[in-house]
Amino acid sequence: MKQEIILAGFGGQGVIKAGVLLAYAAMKENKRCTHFPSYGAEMRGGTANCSVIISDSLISSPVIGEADTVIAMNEPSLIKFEPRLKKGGLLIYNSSIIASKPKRSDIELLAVPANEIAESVGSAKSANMVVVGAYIAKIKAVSPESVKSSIPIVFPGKEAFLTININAIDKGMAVVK
Amino acid sequence: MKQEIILAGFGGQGVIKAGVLLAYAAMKENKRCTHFPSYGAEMRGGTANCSVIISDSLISSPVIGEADTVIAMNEPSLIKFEPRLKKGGLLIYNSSIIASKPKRSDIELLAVPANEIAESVGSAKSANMVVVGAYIAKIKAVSPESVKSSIPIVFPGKEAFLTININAIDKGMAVVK
Amino acid sequence: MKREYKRPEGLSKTIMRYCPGCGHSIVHRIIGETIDELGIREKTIAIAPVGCSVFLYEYFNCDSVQVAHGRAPAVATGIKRVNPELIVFSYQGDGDLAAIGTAELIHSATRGENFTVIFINNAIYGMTGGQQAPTTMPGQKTTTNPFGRDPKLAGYPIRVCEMLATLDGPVYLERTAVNKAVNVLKTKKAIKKAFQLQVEKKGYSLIEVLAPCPTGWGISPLKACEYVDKVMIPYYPLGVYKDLTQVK
Amino acid sequence: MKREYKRPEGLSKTIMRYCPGCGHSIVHRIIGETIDELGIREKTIAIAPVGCSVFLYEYFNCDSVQVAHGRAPAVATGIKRVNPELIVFSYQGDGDLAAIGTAELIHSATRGENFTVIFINNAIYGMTGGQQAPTTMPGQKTTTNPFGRDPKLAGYPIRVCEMLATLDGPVYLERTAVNKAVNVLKTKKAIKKAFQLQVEKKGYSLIEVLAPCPTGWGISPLKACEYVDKVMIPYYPLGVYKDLTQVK
Amino acid sequence: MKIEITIDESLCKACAYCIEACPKKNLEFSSNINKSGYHPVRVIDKSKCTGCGMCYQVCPEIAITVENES
Amino acid sequence: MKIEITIDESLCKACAYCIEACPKKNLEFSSNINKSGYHPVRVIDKSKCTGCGMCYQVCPEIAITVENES
Amino acid sequence: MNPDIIKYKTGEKILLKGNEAFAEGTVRAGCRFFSGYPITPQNEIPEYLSWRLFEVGGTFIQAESEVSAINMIYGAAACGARALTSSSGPGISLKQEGISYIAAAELPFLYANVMRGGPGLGNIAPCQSDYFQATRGGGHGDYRIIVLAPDSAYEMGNFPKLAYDTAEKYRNPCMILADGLIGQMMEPLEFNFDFVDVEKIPTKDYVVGNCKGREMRVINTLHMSTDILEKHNWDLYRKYEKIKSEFTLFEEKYTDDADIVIVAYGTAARISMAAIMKGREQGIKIGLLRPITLWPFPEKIISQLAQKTGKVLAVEMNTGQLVEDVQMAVNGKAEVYFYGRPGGNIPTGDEILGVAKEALKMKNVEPGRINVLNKI
Amino acid sequence: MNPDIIKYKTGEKILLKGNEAFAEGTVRAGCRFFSGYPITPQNEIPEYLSWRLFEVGGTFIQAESEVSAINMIYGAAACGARALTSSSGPGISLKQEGISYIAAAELPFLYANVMRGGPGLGNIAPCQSDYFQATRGGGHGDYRIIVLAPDSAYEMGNFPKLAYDTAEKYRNPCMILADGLIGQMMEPLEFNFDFVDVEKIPTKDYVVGNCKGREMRVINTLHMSTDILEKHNWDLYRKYEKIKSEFTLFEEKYTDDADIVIVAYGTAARISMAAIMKGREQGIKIGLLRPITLWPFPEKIISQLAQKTGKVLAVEMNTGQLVEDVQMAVNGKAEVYFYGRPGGNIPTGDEILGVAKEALKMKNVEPGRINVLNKI
Ligand SMILES: Cc1ncc(C[n+]2csc(CCOP(=O)(O)OP(=O)(O)O)c2C)c(N)n1
Ligand SMILES: Cc1ncc(C[n+]2csc(CCOP(=O)(O)OP(=O)(O)O)c2C)c(N)n1
Ligand code: SF4
Ligand code: SF4
Ligand code: SF4
Ligand code: SF4
Ligand code: SF4
Ligand code: SF4
Ligand SMILES: [Mg+2]
Ligand SMILES: [Mg+2]
Repeated sequence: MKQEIILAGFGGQGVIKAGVLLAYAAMKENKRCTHFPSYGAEMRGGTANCSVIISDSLISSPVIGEADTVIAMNEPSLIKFEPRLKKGGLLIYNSSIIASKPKRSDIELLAVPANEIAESVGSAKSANMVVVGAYIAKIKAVSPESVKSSIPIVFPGKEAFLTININAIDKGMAVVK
Repeated sequence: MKQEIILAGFGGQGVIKAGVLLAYAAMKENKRCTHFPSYGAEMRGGTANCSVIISDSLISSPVIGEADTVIAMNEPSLIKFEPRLKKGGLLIYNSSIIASKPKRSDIELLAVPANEIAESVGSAKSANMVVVGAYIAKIKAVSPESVKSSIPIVFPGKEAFLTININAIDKGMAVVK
Repeated sequence: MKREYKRPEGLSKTIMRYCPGCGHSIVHRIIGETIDELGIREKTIAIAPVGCSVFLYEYFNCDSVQVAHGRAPAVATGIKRVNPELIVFSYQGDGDLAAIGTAELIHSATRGENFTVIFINNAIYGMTGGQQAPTTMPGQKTTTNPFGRDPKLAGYPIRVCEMLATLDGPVYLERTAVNKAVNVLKTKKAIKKAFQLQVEKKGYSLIEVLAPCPTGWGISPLKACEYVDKVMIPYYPLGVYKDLTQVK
Repeated sequence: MKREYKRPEGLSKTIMRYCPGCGHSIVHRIIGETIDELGIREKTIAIAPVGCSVFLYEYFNCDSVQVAHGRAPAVATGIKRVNPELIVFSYQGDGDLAAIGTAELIHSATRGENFTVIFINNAIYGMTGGQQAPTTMPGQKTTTNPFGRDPKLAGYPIRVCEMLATLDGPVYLERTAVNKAVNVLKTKKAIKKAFQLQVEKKGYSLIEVLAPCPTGWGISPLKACEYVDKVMIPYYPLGVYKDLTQVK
Repeated sequence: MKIEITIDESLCKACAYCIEACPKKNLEFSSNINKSGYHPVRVIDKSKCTGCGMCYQVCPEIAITVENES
Repeated sequence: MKIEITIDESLCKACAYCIEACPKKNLEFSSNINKSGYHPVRVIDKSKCTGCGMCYQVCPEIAITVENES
Repeated sequence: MNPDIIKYKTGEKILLKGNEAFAEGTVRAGCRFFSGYPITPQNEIPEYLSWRLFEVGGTFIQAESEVSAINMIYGAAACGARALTSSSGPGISLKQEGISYIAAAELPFLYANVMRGGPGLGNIAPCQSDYFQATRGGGHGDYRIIVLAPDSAYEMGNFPKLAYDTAEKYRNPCMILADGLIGQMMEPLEFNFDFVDVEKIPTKDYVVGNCKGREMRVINTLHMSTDILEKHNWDLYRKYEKIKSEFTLFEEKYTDDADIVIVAYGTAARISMAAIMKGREQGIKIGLLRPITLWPFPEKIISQLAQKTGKVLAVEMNTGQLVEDVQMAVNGKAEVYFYGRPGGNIPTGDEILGVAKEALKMKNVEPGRINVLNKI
Repeated sequence: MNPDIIKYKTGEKILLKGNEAFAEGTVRAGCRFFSGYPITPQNEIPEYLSWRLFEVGGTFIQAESEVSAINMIYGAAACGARALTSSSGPGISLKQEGISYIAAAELPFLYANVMRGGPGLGNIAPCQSDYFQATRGGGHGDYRIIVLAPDSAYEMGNFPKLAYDTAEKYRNPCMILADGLIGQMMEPLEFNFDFVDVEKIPTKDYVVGNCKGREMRVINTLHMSTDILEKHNWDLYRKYEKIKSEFTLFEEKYTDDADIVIVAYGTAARISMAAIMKGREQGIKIGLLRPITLWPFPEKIISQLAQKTGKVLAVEMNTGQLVEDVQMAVNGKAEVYFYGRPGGNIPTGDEILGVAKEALKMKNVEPGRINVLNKI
């Protein structure tokens, strides 16, 4: 198994941390993993993205050429990373914010109203967890248990949000079912 | 003709300027010449020296291996540069200040009481001109006229000392006769 | 009488990439208005520092030079000496101006170079992610003061205007803030005066602007403005620190 | 009672290579005496700057570190933080301290590092042959001010003590001179106090000493002392600029 | 007297400075979300606006334009 | 009371500071030239010396030693 | 030693950024003094150390500039501390004078350059364009720095021990040359060495401090006498030759049967490995020689491999720097190819594989001269 | 142009120090802006310019540091002035960040490094140990500086015109790499070019200033987009290749019948000439290849001469830097020897002749590898 995932969105949407969570879960399962973030120069309003690779065997390059999965949290990210998907790859996108439709027909689409779901569980900030939930439900690169048990480590001190985040993951998973 | 001269003394004794004067006079006579100074780190009390080469043909290296002439204005300079003279070379030394005698027997010696002569013409500062005089009288690398007419250019603004310096040169030349 | 409050010509149409509530944007607008009002756009050179305002060359509608971190006053000196008719302003953050650029700050001031320094004191390194600035407040948490700035270990904040006021070079030094409307208006007055002095070849001036950095401080924009009032202004009193002129 | 005036143990036997009448030598002797009187020789580290005093590691009878031009306070910081029990003094000329080393000066002061800075203000770059220093007087001729320093082009001299007094870091700042016996005695008192404060872990102090440089100024030693009196002291008033202690 | 206030919703980053600054308490967040994901500010009642320009003065984004002919 | 003043001629660089500083005007240049080429300072009259140490204080070369037992 | 300060057990798997792994690794290796100045993409190093050094009783100073930071290091190293600074391109440039001084004074210390795009302000993306500066001494004078080039979070975490030990052995500065990717990337790693008890690091006989009962000591780089400075220069030269003969590290992969050898370090080496793996699937025999020390450069092995394969391909994230060392090692005995991606763009494995194939096809190439394979 | 400001007639013989000749030469070539900071052995440059620039209506600034000086240059060059700074080792190191910026912004300017002994504070005697720094870019990022190495007061005086013209032609910094001897030595010289009327230097289309009636201009080195920065890097690369092909200068002497060729620049070249003259008297055929541009390095001619003679001897006042460029040029086709004198000691002609004789005698030497002839 090898999954190469690009997560992208506004700075502040938590895509980098979502990627760390996936990598952490993978490590817990004794899988190999790499996580590589990339920021714009801007603190806010710019875009941020990260590349996460989860694999059963040694990962030489942490750089993703063609991605297995793209998770786009806003419109600029969709525009930028849709072309980077490999044929038949999975595109998860945040339909709460993204108005336009993805263009390619050779990929699998999964629209997740992440902001709305997140607000429904108590915090707009957990939109990133919603898409993580959708992703692991769809691809099963890591188990929900590994992800959930990694949350306290990846988001230390944010125990208050723990339940919200777990609920967000569950709701995200539910989108797929 | 090629003359390689090392002039050395305390900082402040004017050895560097004396060297420049010789070089300037040489240029006036359309000879080739180089002048290379060397200072210690100290402003005063340290030693300074310069290497002057005067030649009828192209000078490749301005650095003197074995000198034709050494002019030593104080004791440390004598000690340091006496060994640098070539066999049969000329050692001019300031006998006003240097108590010890030069050691080598394969060189020509010329003791010049430069400070005393300089004081006798009106300024202890012209001791450097005294030895220049002695040198040109002895070696004739450049003519007294070239040297004297170069003084106003090498010591600009010091017209007051012009006569003193010229007298010092004459007295220095007289030592040799 | 018609009053119009709208984007000045001194600014380009480019949307500024600062965070919500960032003080930089407000000061940019003020400078843009000043450029318009003094009619100097065509001869103005903006010096972009390294810091969140590094992209200001995209925002100002005039020639500009983007320079190394802290060296804006040196570059401004080079420009102004070669071409004294130009209007040059250096725009610098607290890290840029009061840390790495300390020597350039002080020496351009003591030389009394005829340019204008706009100094954005936001008590933090915004661009690099919120590390301690030389003006970070005692007790303030930053990414390199995880327990809050301890003056015993990390030193005391520097008061730039007070320090420069000991020099004979500057003609005009003032500290203002942009944390509320009344202070914004005072900042405008100060910046305009500083530029005016340069136009009149009167010499060096520096305007220190206390500015909110909600992102770097990890609080909301409104809370950040309050922080300026409650914490910063008491340590950095607003006012004129030097004024050798009679210009109104 | 027996009083002995003789070469202190804090100094080595090496003959100092300064010019006749150089102020550096006098201050060296004072520091040497201070080291003796406080009994700190074995734990003292001298920081040699680049400048005429670059060889001070040969003159002081203690461990020392010769450092890059202007960086003595940074090096002192490194030493003192690693080993707070040592007594560290940085000894710097005006070029070293107030030109190239401006940032290190100000930031070590505002950090309130617990070391002592001896600042020799001789209004010139002695070592490199008499160029303008940041403290060169208006009108003073130097090898890079052949027509005398023109403040309009070359700026105004910097008053270091006044500038540092605006910071919260230092505990003790004083300006003295060594141009005559009475001032020499005051300098001794100030330097001893500064070291004493360090021993007591009270923090940062700087003593600025106005010192003659007959060679750099191109005048005789006695005339140089007069120059200090007539020209320098009026611009750089002697006295205490900051004192947060009660130490006598 | 003609007073004209316009807010460019696409520029607003919802800092709330203008809301705080308006002496007439005449500004509020709208329920829309703009392209950058913010709820932009809107004028509650255009006729109440005095054209004082305080909102303009504090707006970091120059999202507000006020024309005041008097 | 015992006062002992010694001047190390080889160290003196003839700056004249001590001459200027001596309240008794008890110091002068000697006619000797030392190794460095200077006329070093000498005490005019040892018995007139009060042992005040002013000459020591100003001497850059630490050429002067004064012992004052009183 | 207070056991609380040992954060991770030796061998325990953790997930950290390269920069964090490096910071933790230095503390673990005995670093107790850091001074530095923020710059992307290495900020995690000072940020991590700002609390971590506090925990272990060390000193963290955010200096007013890189110039000041390197000189604080000079002071700390003069006292024998395991001192550290880190930066990226522009900051490392500012440190060159200080580095030259410390190298001249023969004080050991460690610094990291997490490279970004240049020249000038450039950008903050991963790049390898400071190779010349690192290996040729960007500062003035005849001196050399030992340069280690990690290719993973694992090596970022574990090189500090090796670096300090080697630096102290030779009394020479040692540098970690990483890039934005190696610094920013997270991957699981473990520490392969036990937490060093700083109390047990032997004190050095050159450090300044308490001079009781011994001659006074001077740390100095000024040698006015040309004879003394010349001797010092040759002493340094001999030391460097010794380091060359004793401390040249590299990793060889799939070179046995290779028809071409890629020479690459850090990120470029990792990505080259992806190319090699894919190439192998296609039956194309590419080998990798990864220099781990960039200075000393593993010239002997490269010379051997070059003669064996006849073709060497240098892959770098710049416009050609290490390739000069490759050229010197090859000494006219094999074809030398170069492929570079500067400016923060990272090549993909496919891209490198394509280039290697192209090099394999090329004929009638003058041995020893550099053939640039970028389309420019 | 006020005729009073022309100090010396073209062709008139004058006696000046190398540093003074250089200073006068820059003014003559149109320099009207100097900022620098004192350091031995180049102080005559600022000292001369402090009054000379005043005479010609230019600007002289003694900056507070070398860092500030180089950034003032950035500003002056951004306005299109012929700007100048000068320093020696430690100061040049401090300028590396600024130089990287100016090279990135592609602004022409001129600077001189009058080399002294290093590393660290070293000493103030003539030395050549900053060759790597000069030719490999001591600063961060992929950039190159055009480096001219004068060997006489004549060249110190006359290179500035060439340097400014070339710098402006390619929009690239240009450097004069001299040493304490070349800077301090006096010898007669004359200027071979007429005093440049600065009013007549064409204005450049990139300078900032009056933006009336045109698009606003930006001088900038920040390129956040990796694609844009990569393009910029390759643009620079292409420019450097162009300079290489168009502007490589050298002097060849007695190479026609030589059995060995000495490669040396500056002072080392002059002294090598003394060795060669003496050698010729003794019937020993030594030739000299003096690189005048150190970057671009005259590799083609050295490659040719190497193949012809079979023996190349690099002579430097350091422990071996230029010899690496020689090695690359030779590419394994000839024996490579090195003789160095670091620390401010200047070899004598006899010394070099002795070394050359030794090299001539040596047999069974591996071609292309460096053989150090110093006894160490
Ligand atoms: C020589 C150098 N050192 C460090 C940096 C990294 N750097 C970029 S901006 C910055 C600090 C910015 O803080 P400030 O000047 O306060 O501006 P702000 O972002 O807060 O407006 C730093 C340290 C750099 N670009 N160059
Ligand atoms: C980086 C660097 N720049 C310049 C120099 C040259 N330099 C040596 S000492 C000195 C100035 C000395 O003046 P000051 O600090 O006033 O000391 P003084 O000699 O007057 O006591 C300078 C510029 C240097 N060694 N290093
Ligand atoms: S980080 Fe702070 S200074 Fe930078 S743009 Fe954001 S709010 Fe403004
Ligand atoms: S030049 Fe001045 S400071 Fe230096 S030793 Fe001489 S008198 Fe003293
Ligand atoms: S112009 Fe004045 S009254 Fe009108 S909205 Fe703005 S702040 Fe309120
Ligand atoms: S001040 Fe401007 S950006 Fe802030 S909320 Fe109001 S309109 Fe929006
Ligand atoms: S001790 Fe006093 S009285 Fe005696 S010589 Fe010295 S200054 Fe004069
Ligand atoms: S003070 Fe000292 S050096 Fe000066 S004249 Fe007197 S004894 Fe000599
Ligand atoms: Mg800031
Ligand atoms: Mg001084």
